Amino acid sequence: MAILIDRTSRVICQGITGKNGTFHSLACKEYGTNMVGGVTPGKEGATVDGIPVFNTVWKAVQETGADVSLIFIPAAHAKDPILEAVDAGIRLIVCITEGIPPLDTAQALHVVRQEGRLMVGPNTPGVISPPEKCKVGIMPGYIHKPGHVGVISRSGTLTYEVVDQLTRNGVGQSTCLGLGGDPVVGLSFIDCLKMFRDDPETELVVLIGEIGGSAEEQAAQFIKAEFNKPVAAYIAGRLAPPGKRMGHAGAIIDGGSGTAQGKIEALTDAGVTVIENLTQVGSVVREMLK
Amino acid sequence: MAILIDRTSRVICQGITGKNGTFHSLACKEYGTNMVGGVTPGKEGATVDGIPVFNTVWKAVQETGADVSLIFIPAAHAKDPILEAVDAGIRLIVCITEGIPPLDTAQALHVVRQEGRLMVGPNTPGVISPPEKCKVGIMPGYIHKPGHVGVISRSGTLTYEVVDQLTRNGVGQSTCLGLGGDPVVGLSFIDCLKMFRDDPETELVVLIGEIGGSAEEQAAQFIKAEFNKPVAAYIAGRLAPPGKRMGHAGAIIDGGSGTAQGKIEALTDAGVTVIENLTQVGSVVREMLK
Amino acid sequence: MNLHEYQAKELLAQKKVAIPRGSVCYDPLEALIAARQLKSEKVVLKAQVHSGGRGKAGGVAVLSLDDDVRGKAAEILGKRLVTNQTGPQGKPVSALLVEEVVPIDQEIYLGVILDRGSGRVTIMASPEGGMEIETLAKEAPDKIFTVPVHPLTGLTAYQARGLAYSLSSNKGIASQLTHVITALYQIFVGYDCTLAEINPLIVSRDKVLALDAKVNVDDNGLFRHPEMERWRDRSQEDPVELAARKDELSYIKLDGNIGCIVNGAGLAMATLDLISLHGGSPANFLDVGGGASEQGVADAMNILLDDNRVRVVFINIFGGILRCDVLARGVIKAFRGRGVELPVIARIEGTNLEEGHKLFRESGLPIDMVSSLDEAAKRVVERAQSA
Amino acid sequence: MNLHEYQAKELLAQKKVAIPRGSVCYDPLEALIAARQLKSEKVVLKAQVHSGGRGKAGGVAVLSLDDDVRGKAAEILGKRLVTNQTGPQGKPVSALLVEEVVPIDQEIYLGVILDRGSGRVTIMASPEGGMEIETLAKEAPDKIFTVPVHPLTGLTAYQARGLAYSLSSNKGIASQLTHVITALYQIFVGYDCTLAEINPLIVSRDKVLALDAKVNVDDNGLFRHPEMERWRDRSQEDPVELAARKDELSYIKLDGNIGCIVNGAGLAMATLDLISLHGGSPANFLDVGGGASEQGVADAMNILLDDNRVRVVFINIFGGILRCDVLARGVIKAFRGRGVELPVIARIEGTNLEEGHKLFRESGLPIDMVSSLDEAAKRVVERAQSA
Repeated sequence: MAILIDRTSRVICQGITGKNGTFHSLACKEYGTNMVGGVTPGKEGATVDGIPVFNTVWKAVQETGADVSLIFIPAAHAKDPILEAVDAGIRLIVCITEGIPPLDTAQALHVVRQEGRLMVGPNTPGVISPPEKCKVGIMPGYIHKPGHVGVISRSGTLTYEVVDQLTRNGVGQSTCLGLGGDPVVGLSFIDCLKMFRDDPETELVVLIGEIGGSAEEQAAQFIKAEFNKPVAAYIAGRLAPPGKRMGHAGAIIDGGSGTAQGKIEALTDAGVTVIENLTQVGSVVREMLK
Repeated sequence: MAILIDRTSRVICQGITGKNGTFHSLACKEYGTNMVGGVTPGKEGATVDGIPVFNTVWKAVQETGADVSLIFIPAAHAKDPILEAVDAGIRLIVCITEGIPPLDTAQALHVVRQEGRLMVGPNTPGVISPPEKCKVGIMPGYIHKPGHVGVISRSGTLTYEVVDQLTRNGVGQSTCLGLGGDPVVGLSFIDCLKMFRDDPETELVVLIGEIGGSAEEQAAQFIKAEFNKPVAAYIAGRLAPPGKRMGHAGAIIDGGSGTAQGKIEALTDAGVTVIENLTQVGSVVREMLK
Repeated sequence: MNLHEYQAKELLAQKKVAIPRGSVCYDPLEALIAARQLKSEKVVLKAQVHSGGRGKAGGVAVLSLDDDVRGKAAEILGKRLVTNQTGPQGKPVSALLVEEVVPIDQEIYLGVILDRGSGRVTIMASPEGGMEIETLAKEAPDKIFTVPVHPLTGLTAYQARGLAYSLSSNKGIASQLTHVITALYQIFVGYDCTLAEINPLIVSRDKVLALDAKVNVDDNGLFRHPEMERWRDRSQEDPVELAARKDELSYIKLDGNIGCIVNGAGLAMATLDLISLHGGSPANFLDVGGGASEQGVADAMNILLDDNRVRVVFINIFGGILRCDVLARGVIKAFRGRGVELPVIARIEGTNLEEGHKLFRESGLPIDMVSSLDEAAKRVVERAQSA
Repeated sequence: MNLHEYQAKELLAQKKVAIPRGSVCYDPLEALIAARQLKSEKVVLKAQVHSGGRGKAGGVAVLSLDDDVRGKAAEILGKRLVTNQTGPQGKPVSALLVEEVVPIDQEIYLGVILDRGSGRVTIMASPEGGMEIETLAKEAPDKIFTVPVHPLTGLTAYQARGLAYSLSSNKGIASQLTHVITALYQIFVGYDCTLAEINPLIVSRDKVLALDAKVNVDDNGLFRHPEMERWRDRSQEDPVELAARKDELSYIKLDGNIGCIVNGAGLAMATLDLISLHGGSPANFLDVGGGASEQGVADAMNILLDDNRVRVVFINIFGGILRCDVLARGVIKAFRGRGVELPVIARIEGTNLEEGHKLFRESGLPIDMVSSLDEAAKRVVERAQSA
């Protein structure tokens, strides 16, 4: 078991014939993901290493029964394919694209939520469930190990770093996902915590936050009130100066709010084990599981 | 009992300080309607014959607990007050305004439905429930009589004509309403038939249709399959030439569809008593009730 | 308000939809010059009238340059075109569209309407166009694709693209079709249309062109598009209907001899039906509206007094806001101003009924007051037949 | 990208929002002439810098015409303005806005942001403006009104009107406020802003004017507004940060002496934290991105080599798409091109690790490979302290 995706997930890639789309579709397939199709308008009939390509998501869903879509469309045009996926009945959208104007994301996300679908990202490394051998994203698969720790992050490589530590410490993962580094993203910490709470295979959750916004503070409130599994957390950006975007569009301290210190305090107050030294996340979690 | 409105309805009028707004608000009040307020931006604090005026619907609802709104706003600006009423929590909107561009109506109506509210009209005479002494519209109240016949129409004066006949034949009404003469309107025949079906005080329904669209044909299908009370119908426009708008924006025969003959056949086929001579509606219904 | 083909095509061209080369001509010599300038092997002359079915009615001619272009143009321009949609009186040909003839590889139907039931703008298309959508709906309903547009989101790129690929699997063609679909939708929404249609939309080698187009603008939306007024072709409309609209009356000419004045569109339609049921034939539909003024009633009455087909006038008013005394004053005003004698049967209900009756009685005009609607209708028919 | 006050006001003026009369000046004489032309009893000189808190920092001066306008203008124009937001190095004053001083009857706060939690553009307003929204939120939270805007419908007239009446019960004022609210929203949405703010928006007798305004444009939306580039004021940005952005690197200058190269923003932030945890002080944040090229890495390395504060370079890469050999080649390329000797501690994980190590070893450069991240961070801090 895992959250969001599993071995029954039928995954398509929107933008499959682009450089990144092809590379990562094949990497997902190699990891074990059931890549059933791809979409590039005008390329229907072609295949990408055996994966059939369709003109529209609607056709792809009709022909393959896909329920998950991995999106690699340039930022300037990324709103439309999200809407297309929703309209075609896709249940879970994983939008890798970075740099989508936030107003576009907000509009697309409104429709996603209105129709009762899920979106991870944008600007996310994606989702991976090692026990299910299913990866819908760009993370290196080999650092993961099947197990019982859920990982939720707002970051990419920082998540790999943490996962790598977990694996080196013998701690496997149930599902790992990046929520996305943008100010407005689909699934939130709370959404994922709810799923992990209901997932019997997940024993502990690692939450990787960063400066900007108040998603971590809200997660802390939720954990305090409604979450019954142990949580470890790491928050990046204690040294970030105010008013500067730290790489991620969403990582900015605005008018004194969104600081790492505030998040750390809120999480600590909620009973979360906040780890100050990044390099100790793996070992601390190993101890917590004992 | 009645449908849509009753003596507990708390009604406001948007556009109450305009000529028609004032005239009809007072006429409704005189009939017995609980007119609790009105809205005209910039006139908060004023009263119209004792009815308090507010700047916004939100304020009016907050102060008066209104749940029904009667709209008299010129067509060019009528979309916004409908959205405002929805946002403020109004349950039933009765939009009298004629001449709203249909694309505006369609947008407003989408929001009305999305939020689970009801709209009668636009381009409607409104709703009246004689047993409840409640009138939200512009129909002359004195021709009505409390009773057990529901009247649904796409017209205004034609409805008065029919109601007047019913009353002269000793047949009272539970609720009478005009759906509106525009191509796109809120409540449909079917919506109202469902309510009349569930209203124990309504024994028979009079349906007054006209050329254009297929609302009557759809009503016929519904009646045949799911309606268990007697229905009498009159369809106007047998003489209408194709391609001409017969006064109502919605009354037009397009490409051979929407003819009176087609509607009459569909209703007759559904077991509805279709009355050919308008002047006999009252007497036929009186006989049907025996 | 309806547009001519050439006007609809101008809107399309503004949106960069390809149309055949051509120009609008108003006299035969102009048409000949236009045809020669096209340097096309064949040209087509198309009568510009507000009606479909022009081809069968002789309003369209395909000619080679050896043919007598000028003569044919003169013939069409001189016609009143009688199609299956115009009625027997036909419509004058306002202008001639002279266009190159292009080879056709595929004919597509593309139309945009506002669907009443769903309240959504809906795009309809078929890869087998060229005939009317009603015919298509009967003959090949499975070949009609419909795309309902979300009222708030508007047409999305994927919807236009998806529809395009269902019309053609060729990427280059589908890409042009996507553009045409988007453009037609934008015209529909941008001008508050009741219909925007390209039929046929053709594929000609590697190009997509709008061969014929029809755009009707909703009168209720016209206030947002005052620039459209320059395109109104009064020659295509009945002058009495036009004048009535100016007076805010809703008037439609019919074929009979009983003049009708009614308040409310539904009651007005029902009044026509009632006349017909009793064997009579109405000369018109005329709705004075719910709250007509004395002048409005007088204007309406004058329209009937001007109509020399009218043998008797039927006034059927169920007064709500319209007071009976106001009605009576309007009718009397119109009569007094003309000195005409035309029998009137008046059936009046509503506010200030007594005063209305009194005014009529004292006027000395030939106005017959009947309180029963059925009786009134019967008497109107009798009077019309005996007149 | 941030705009200056005068630029934000120009956008407002384009939307017919009233602003005080005034003009932008670039030298003291120009300021004097501008002040005299205003024919206002008092004028205000406002330093144009990308920072709030200008008043307290001496960037704003109210003068009467008897005062030495030219001297004061020279003083401000010559400054580097140090506010509570600029850091100790301050910002150069790009220009001076010379404006009339208008009487103030009410100060209103009005701001538009995109709320992260709800994903909705949200308008915030308070009838008691003049201070920052954060201060308002603390001191009078019940006086802040927020209006979330539906993502598809956009701001509706009734929302703008409703907010306006909650700021003023005067019809004339509320009607102007409705317009200003709508205009500010349109600017926010029309230019993909992260913030559009008028503070204070003042009521001056019967008029509403934008006294100060702030507009920040989202870098991710800039491609839709190429016309905004003309307004970019490079003097307000760090030249190294600007150059880095051109190379598609994300660089932010910090105060320390340890140069950092990391891939991924989160890991880059975490690396700074780790350095600090071990007592060190980073000279910068630098994210080369997930899929940097050899040249991208070389560009990043060059930025650090150019920075004479840097004592040691810390490379922390968790390679996913970025291959270790590509990284090594980029670093070596930068060193070779310069002939500089600067100690490097490299902690590298990921694809082609062995080849990367080999390239480093064979390069003969002072590159210390450490496989433990914690160990690497400690060593970096030691080297920086001993250097």
